[in-house]
Amino acid sequence: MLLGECQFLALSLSMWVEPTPAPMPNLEILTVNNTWMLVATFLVFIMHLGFACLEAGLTRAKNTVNILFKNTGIIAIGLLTFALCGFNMMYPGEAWRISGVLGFSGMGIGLPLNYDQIAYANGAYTYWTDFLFQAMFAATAATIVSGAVAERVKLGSFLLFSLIYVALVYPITGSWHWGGGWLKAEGFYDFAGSTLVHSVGGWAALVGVWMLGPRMGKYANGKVKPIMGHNMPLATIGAFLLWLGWFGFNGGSVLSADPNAVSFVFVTTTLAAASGIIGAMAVSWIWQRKPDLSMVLNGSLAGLVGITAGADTVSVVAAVAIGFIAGVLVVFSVVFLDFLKMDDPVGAISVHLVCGIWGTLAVGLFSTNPQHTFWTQLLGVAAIGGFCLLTSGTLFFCIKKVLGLRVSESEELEGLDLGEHGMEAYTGFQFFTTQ
Amino acid sequence: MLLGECQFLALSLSMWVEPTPAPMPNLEILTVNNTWMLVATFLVFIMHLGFACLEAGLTRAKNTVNILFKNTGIIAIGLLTFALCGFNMMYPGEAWRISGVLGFSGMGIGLPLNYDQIAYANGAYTYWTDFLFQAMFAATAATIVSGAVAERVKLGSFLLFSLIYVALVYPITGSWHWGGGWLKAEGFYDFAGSTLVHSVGGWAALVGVWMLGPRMGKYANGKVKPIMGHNMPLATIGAFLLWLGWFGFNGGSVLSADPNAVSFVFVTTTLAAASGIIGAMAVSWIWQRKPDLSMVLNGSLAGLVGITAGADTVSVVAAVAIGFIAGVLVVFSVVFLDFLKMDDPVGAISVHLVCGIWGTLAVGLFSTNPQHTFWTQLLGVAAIGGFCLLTSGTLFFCIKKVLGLRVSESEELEGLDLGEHGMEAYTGFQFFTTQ
Amino acid sequence: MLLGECQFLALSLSMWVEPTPAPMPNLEILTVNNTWMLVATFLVFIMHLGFACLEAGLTRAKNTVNILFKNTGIIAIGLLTFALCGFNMMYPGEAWRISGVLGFSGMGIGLPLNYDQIAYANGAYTYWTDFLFQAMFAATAATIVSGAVAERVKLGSFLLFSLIYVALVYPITGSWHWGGGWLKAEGFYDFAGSTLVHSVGGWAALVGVWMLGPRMGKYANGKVKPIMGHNMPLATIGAFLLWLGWFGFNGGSVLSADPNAVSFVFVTTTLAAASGIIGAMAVSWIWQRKPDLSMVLNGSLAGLVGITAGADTVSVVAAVAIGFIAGVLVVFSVVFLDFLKMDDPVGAISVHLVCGIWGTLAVGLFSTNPQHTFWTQLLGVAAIGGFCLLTSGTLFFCIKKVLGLRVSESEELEGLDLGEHGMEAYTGFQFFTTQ
Amino acid sequence: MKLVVAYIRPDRLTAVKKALFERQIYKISVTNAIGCGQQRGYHEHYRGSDLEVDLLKKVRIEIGVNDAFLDATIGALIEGGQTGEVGDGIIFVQDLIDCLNIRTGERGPAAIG
Amino acid sequence: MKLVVAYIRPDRLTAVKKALFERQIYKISVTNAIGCGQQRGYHEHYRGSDLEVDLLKKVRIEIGVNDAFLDATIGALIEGGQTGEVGDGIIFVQDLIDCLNIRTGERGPAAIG
Amino acid sequence: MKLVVAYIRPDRLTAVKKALFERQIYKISVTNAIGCGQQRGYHEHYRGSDLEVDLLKKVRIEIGVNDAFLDATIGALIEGGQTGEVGDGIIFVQDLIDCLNIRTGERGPAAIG
Ligand SMILES: Nc1ncnc2c1ncn2[C@@H]1O[C@H](COP(=O)(O)OP(=O)(O)O)[C@@H](O)[C@H]1O
Ligand SMILES: Nc1ncnc2c1ncn2[C@@H]1O[C@H](COP(=O)(O)OP(=O)(O)O)[C@@H](O)[C@H]1O
Ligand SMILES: Nc1ncnc2c1ncn2[C@@H]1O[C@H](COP(=O)(O)OP(=O)(O)O)[C@@H](O)[C@H]1O
Repeated sequence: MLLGECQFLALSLSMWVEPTPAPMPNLEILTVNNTWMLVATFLVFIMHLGFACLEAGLTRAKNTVNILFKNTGIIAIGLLTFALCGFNMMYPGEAWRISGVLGFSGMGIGLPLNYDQIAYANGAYTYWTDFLFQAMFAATAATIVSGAVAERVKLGSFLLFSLIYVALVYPITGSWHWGGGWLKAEGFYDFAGSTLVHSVGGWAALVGVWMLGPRMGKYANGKVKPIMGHNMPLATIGAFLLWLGWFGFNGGSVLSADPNAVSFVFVTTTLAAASGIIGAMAVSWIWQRKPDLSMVLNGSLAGLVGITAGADTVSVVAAVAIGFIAGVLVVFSVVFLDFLKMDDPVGAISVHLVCGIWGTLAVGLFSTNPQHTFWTQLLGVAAIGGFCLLTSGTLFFCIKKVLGLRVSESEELEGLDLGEHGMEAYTGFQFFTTQ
Repeated sequence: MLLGECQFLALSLSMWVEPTPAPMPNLEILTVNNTWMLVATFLVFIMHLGFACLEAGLTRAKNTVNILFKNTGIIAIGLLTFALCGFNMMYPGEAWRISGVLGFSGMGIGLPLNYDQIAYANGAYTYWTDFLFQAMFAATAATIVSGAVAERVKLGSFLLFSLIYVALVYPITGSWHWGGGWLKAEGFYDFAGSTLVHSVGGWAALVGVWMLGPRMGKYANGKVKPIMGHNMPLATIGAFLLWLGWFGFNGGSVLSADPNAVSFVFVTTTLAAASGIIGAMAVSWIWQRKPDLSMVLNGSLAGLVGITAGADTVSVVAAVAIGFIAGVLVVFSVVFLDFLKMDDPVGAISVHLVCGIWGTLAVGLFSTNPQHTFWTQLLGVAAIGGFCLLTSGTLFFCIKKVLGLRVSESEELEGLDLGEHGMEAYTGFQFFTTQ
Repeated sequence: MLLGECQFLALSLSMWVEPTPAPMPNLEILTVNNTWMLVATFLVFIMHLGFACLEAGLTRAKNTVNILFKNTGIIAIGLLTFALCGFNMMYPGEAWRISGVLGFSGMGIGLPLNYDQIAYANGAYTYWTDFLFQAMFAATAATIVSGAVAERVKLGSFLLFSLIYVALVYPITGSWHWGGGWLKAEGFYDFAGSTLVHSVGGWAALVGVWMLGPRMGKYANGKVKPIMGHNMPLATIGAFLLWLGWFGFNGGSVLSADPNAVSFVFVTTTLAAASGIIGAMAVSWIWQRKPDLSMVLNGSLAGLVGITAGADTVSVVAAVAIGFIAGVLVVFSVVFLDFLKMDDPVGAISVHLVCGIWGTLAVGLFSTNPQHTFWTQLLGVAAIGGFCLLTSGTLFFCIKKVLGLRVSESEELEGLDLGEHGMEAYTGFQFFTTQ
Repeated sequence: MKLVVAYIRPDRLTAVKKALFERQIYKISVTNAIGCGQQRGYHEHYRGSDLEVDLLKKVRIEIGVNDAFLDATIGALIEGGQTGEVGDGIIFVQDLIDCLNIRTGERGPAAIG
Repeated sequence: MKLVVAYIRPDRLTAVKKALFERQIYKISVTNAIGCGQQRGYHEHYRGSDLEVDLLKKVRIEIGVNDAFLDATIGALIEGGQTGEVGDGIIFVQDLIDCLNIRTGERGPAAIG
Repeated sequence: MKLVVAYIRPDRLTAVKKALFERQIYKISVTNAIGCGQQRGYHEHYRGSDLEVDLLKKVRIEIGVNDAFLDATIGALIEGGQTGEVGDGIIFVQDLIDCLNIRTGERGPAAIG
C-alpha cells in the first residue's frame, strides 16, 4: 500500500482502540492481561534507573553521588507514599470530597471488600497490579524534577519537596482525569501522561530552576558557558533504558494486553522516538553544525513524551510527525531556556514540559477520535499547569524559607558529593576540577 | 480503608496464595503461565549483570576486570553444571539415594518419558522452563560469594570453588526444601530463597572472607580504613538491575502466572525494597551523619533479600516492616563485620546472609499462614547454615592447601587486573593508585 | 537419565518444533502469543543499547561519543526505513517483482484490507507486532557494521551506508528465506538469523574494514600493537544486554508463545552462550596464558550467534557443542584477522560473520530435522555472502569516491569525538592520550 | 630566564589565566596535583568508617618567562589566585639556564618570548 | 631554599607522608606520573596480542624547603620510599631562588616555613 | 647535572621515547599536562553553546641527566617531538644541584647514570 493509503488505514484504526474485551472475561484472559501489566510495571520501574543514569551522565562528576542518591531515594519515597495515601487520592472511586476535584478513600492499600479478581477490572488486572503500576508512575513524576535542579539543590530540601509533591499534587491532578474527575468529564484526553505525569514533573522543574537560579559560572558576561556532562555512555544508557521503560509506560497504559491496541501503541511509541532522534539530529547538525549526542538523546525522549498523550489515538504517520516535531522543539527549547538564563542541566523542562504540552495539544490536532479537540486539550494543559505552578511554587517557597534550597557556594564548588555525602563517585580517577 | 483495616485485609489474603488453578489446565493457561516463567527467567538472568556491576562499582578500579571476569565465568559454570547434574540433584523426584537428604536422578537434562507439556507441571510451565528458571537461580548463589572475596582471591581457586559449590552444595540444600526433602516435611518455608539461595551464598562468603583475611591496608592500627569503591554509577546500575531481576526472582517463584499471587508478590517485594532504602537511609543519615549511597543501595537489596522468604505469605504492612528492619540491619551489620575485621568489600554477607536469616525468621513471625513457626524456620536456617559452613569450609580449606587462595602481596598492590589478566579496565584514564 | 539418553530424548524433540497451534486460534491464545512477541520486541530493542555499550567499551575514550551517536542514529534510521519500505520488501506476500528474489508491496505500513487480528497470523501476533519485531531485527544488522569500522569512519558516510544497507540489502536477502523466497524453496534453514541478520551485517563489516584499512598504529613494523578498549565494565554491560536481548531474538523467532518451543529455544540459546564463554575462556587461558575478559565476552556472543540458526532444531548437547566451538572459533578468528591486518576493534567480523557462518552450517550437521542438509546451508551462506559482498562493496566504494570514508589523520589522532562532534565523552576525567 | 611554578586552587584557574593573558603571558602549562599545606583536609565517609583526606586538589602551573616578565607573572598569579582563605597556594621561582622551542629550534629568551 | 622533587612508588606515598610529617614537613604537593628507570616494565595482553608497558606508575612529590630542612626531607623520602626493590625512584634537588605565599604575599623562606 | 623538562604532543611520546632510548637515555618520568602557547585552541559544542578550549593536551617529560648527556637528550626530544606544526612544545633546562637514588642511596651523577 502507498503512504497515502497508510494514513487512511491508520485512521480507520480508531475503531479497535475502543476496548473490545471478550464479553465475559475469564481466568485465562485475566492471567494474560495481568501478566502484561506486571511486565509493564517492571518496565516503568527500570525508567528510574534510566533517569538516574541520564541525569548523572549529563552533569559533573563531582555531583554524581548526590544525583544517584536522590533518584534512589525518590523511588522509595514515591512508592511508599503512594501506598500510604496517593493511590487512594488518585483513584478515589466514589469517595470524592470535592466532586471531581479532590477525593480520598482512606489510608493504606488493601483488597476492596467482596474482591473478585476477575470482576475487579473486568479481567484486565488485579487490585495489586493496579496499585503497583500506578505507583511506579507516581515516582516518575518526582524524578523528573531531580535532573533540572541538579548540582545545586540541598538534598534534604529536595527530598522533602518530592515527598509532598508525589504524595499530594500528583495524585490530585491525576484524579482529575485518570481518577474520573472533572477533566475526564470535560473530554480531556491524555493516554499515558504527557500532561498528567511529564508536565506535572516539568512544571515543578520549571519552578525549581527559577527559584534556585543557575549553577555558578553557567552564565558569565551575558554568555552561555556550557557545563559539560561528565559521562556520555552513562547518559546513553539512561536514555535507552527510558525508551525501554516507555514500552511499559505507554504499552501498559492500554490497561490490558489487548493485542491490537498494545501493539499499535508499541509502533507509534517506537516510531515517535525514532523520528524524535532524527528531528533533533537534523536541527543540531544543520543549525549548530556539530551533531550533539546529548541533543539526540533528548530528541528520543522528546519524541516519547510527545507521543505519550496520544499513542493510541493518532495514526502512524501522525506519530512520526509528532515525534519529529518534538525532536526539533527540544533543541530550540534548550537553547531558548539558556537564553532566559534558566539553567536546566539535563533538559528536563524541554523534554518533559515543552514536549509534554506539545504531545497533549497534538492529540487535539491529530487524534482519530473526533471527540478530542484542541481546546479541551489546552484547557487540561492550562488547568494542570496552573495548579502545578501554584503548588510547586508555594512548596519551594516555604522550603526555601525554612530549610533553604541551595547549597553554599563553597559546597557547590567542591561538589555536592563531598558536601552532602562525604563521598566521591569515582575514587581514584583523576579529574581536572577547574569547573 | 484505614491502615488498620489494611492489615486485616492483607491477612485475609492467605487464602488465595494457595494455588487455585483452573480445575483442568488447558493450553491457553499453560501458554501464559509458561510465558511469565520465561520472563521471570530472563529477569533472574539480568541479576548476574547486576551483581557484576555492583561488585565492580564497590571495589577498586585495579580489580575491575577480575570481578567482571569472575561474574561472567560463574554464570557459564553455574548454568552448565546445573544442566549436567545440579537440576537432577535438586529435583530428584523419586530418585532419593538418602531419603529426603540426597537425591540424584542422573546426568544431563532431557524430557521425561511420556512427557506431556500440559500435565508436566499441571499447566504451570514446561520441562525446559523448569530447568532454566532453576538454573538461573543456581548461578546466583555462587555469584554472591564473588563480591565478598573480591580484590584478593585467586581467579582459578575461586572458579574451582564456585564450580563445586554450585554443582553439589546448592542442589543438595535446595533439595531439602524445594526438592521435596526433609525440611519440606518439617514445615520449613522459604518462598523464593532467603535461605536456600541467599544464605547459601552468604555462608560461603563468610567462610571465604574469614579464610582469606582482609585486604591489605583495610585495618591499620586498630582502625578501619575504608577502601572506597571506584564507580558509584556502576554500583547503582547494579543495584537497580538486581531489583529488576527480583521481580522475576520472587514473581517467578509463584511458579505460575496466577494473577493475584504474582501481583501480590510484586507489591510486597517492591515495598520491602523501598522501605529497605528508607531504613538504611535513616540509619546512615542519623547515625553516621552523612547519607551514604552505598548503604542505601545495600538497603534496597537488604529489603529484597528479607522479603524473599515470605513474599507471598506476609501482609503488605509486614512486608514494609521486614524491609525496613532489613535496611536497618544491613548498616549495623556492615559496621559490626568491620569491627570483627571481616573485610567484605561489597557487603555481601550483610545483605545476603544477615538479611537472608532475618527474612527466613520473619516468616515465622509475620506469616499469615499459621503453619509457619519461628522454630521450624530457625531449624531450617541452622541446618542449612551448618551444612554450608561445613562444606564451604572444607572446600576453601582444601583449595587453600592445594592451589592457594590469595594472590601475592605485590599482585594485590598492583591489582588483580594486571596480575591475573594482564589487562586494565580503564585504559587511558589516569588514576591515583596510592591505595 | 544419563547423558546418552539425553541426546536421544533431545533428538526426539524435533516433533514438537513443528507448529502445533490449537486448531482454532482464539482471542486468549492470540493475546498471550502477541504479548510474548511484544516482550521479545523490547528485548531485541535493548540489544541496541548492548551494541552501543560493547562497542564503546572496546574502543578508545576519544571516540566514544561518536560510537554512541552512530548507534543511536542507526536504530532511528533502521526503524523508519523499515516502516517506509523495508517491511514491504522483506515480506512482499504475493507482490514479487522477480519471483522469489525481489518483492515489494508498496510504501509505508498500515493494516491489510479485511484485517482480522486473529486470522492475520493464525493467532500468533497482530500486524503491528509483526512489523515492529521485524523492524527491530533490521536495525540490528546495520549496527553490527558500526563496531568494526569504529574509530576511523566518517560519521556521515557511515550513516548513509547504513541507511541504504538496511533499507535495501537486508530486506532483499531477508525476503529470500523469511519472506518466502527462493532460498526457502531450496530448503535452506536459518531459524533466527545467523546468516540473515548476523552474517549480513558481518559481510558488510568485512568489506568496511578492508576498505578503510586499520587504525593508525595498530600494525607497526609487522607487529600487532593492541589498542586497548577504554571501559571494560561498559563492554560487559554491553555483552550481557546483548545476551538478554537474545532471549527475545531467538525466543521471539518462534513467532508465537508455544510453550515447549519457546522454552526449548531459551535452553539451547542459554547453554550455547554459556559454553561459548567456556570455549573462549579455555583458548584464551591456555593458549594466550592470560584469561582475556574481552575474549570471554566475545565468546558468549559467539555462542549466541552460533546457535541462532538452529536454536529450535538441534539437541541440547548439540547446542552446547555449537556454542563451545563458536567460542573457540572466535578467539582464533580474532587472531587470524589481526594476522591479515584486518583491524576490527570489537571483533564484529569474528562474532557475527565467522560464527554466523558456523551456526548456519551447524544446522546442516546437527539438525534433528533430516530435511536440513549441509549443502543447502552452504548454498544459503554463499548466496547471501555473495550478494552482501557485492552490494556492500559497491556501496562503500561509491561513498568513498563521493564523500570519502575515512577521517583525516589529525582527526583520528585527536579522536572523532572532537573532530565530528566537538564534544568529549568524559569531560573532566584525565587521560593519557598517547595512543 | 625564570621558571615559575605555582600551585593554586583548581577553581581559580580561569581567573589566573585571565590575569596572565591581560599581561600578555600566553604560554603556560598546567597539571593536576594534590597537596597539603596549612589547609586542613576533610573527611570522607564510606560504609560506616571515616577517611581523613589531607591531600586536597590543586592545580600546578608552570611558566617559563624572561626576567622582564617575572613580576608581571607573579602579579597575575596572585591577582587571579588569591581568595584570602587558607589553601590559596604557593609560587616557586627557579632559574632557567636554557630553553628551546621544539618546533623552531629557537634557543634562549626567544623561545619563550 | 631548595626545591625537592622525588619520584616514588605510588603505594609508598602514605609512608612518605608519615615520615615527612614526623619531621614537621607538612607542605607538599603531589602529582601522578609514569616513569621508567632500571625497573623493567610488564606485558599487557589484549585480544591475542601483547603490549609492552615500560612506563610504570609513579608518584611525583614536590616540596619547597628551607635549607635547614633539606636533609630531613631527603631522609624522610628515603625512609618512607625505600623498599630495596628496583623501582624505588629518585630524588632531585634544585635551587629555589624565590618563593611566595599566594594568600599572604609572604616572600622567601617565610613562605614555606 | 641538569634537569630537562619538556612539553610535547601526547602522540609524539612513543617517538621521543624511542629517540631517547637510541641515545641510551632510559630513565625518564612523564606526566599528563595541558597547556597553551602559540597554538590556538578549539571549540567544543554542547547543548547549543560553544566553549573555547584553549588548554590543549600535552605530555610533560622530566629527565635528570649528567651534563655529558644534555645535548643528546635535547637532540632526542627534538627528533622525536618535532612535527613542524604549531604546538610542538618547549624544552626547559635547569641546574640540578643534587640527586639521590632512593633504593641505593647513591648520590650525585651516579644516581642518574
Ligand atoms: N612548601 C611547599 N612545598 C610544596 N607545595 C606547597 C608548599 N607550600 C604550599 N604548597 C602547595 O600549596 C597548596 C596550598 O597551601 P596552603 O598552605 O594550604 O595555602 P595557604 O598558604 O593559603 O594557607 C598546598 O596544598 C600545596 O599543594
Ligand atoms: N634520571 C631520571 N630522570 C627522570 N626520572 C627518573 C630518573 N631516574 C629515575 N627516575 C624515576 O624514578 C623511577 C624509578 O626509577 P628506577 O631506576 O626504576 O628505580 P631504582 O633506582 O630503584 O631501580 C622511574 O620510573 C622514573 O620515574
Ligand atoms: N613559556 C612557556 N611556559 C610554559 N609552557 C610552555 C611555554 N611555552 C610553551 N609551553 C608549552 O608548550 C606547548 C606548546 O607550545 P606552542 O607555543 O603551542 O608550540 P609551538 O612553539 O610549536 O608553536 C604549550 O601548550 C605549553 O604546554
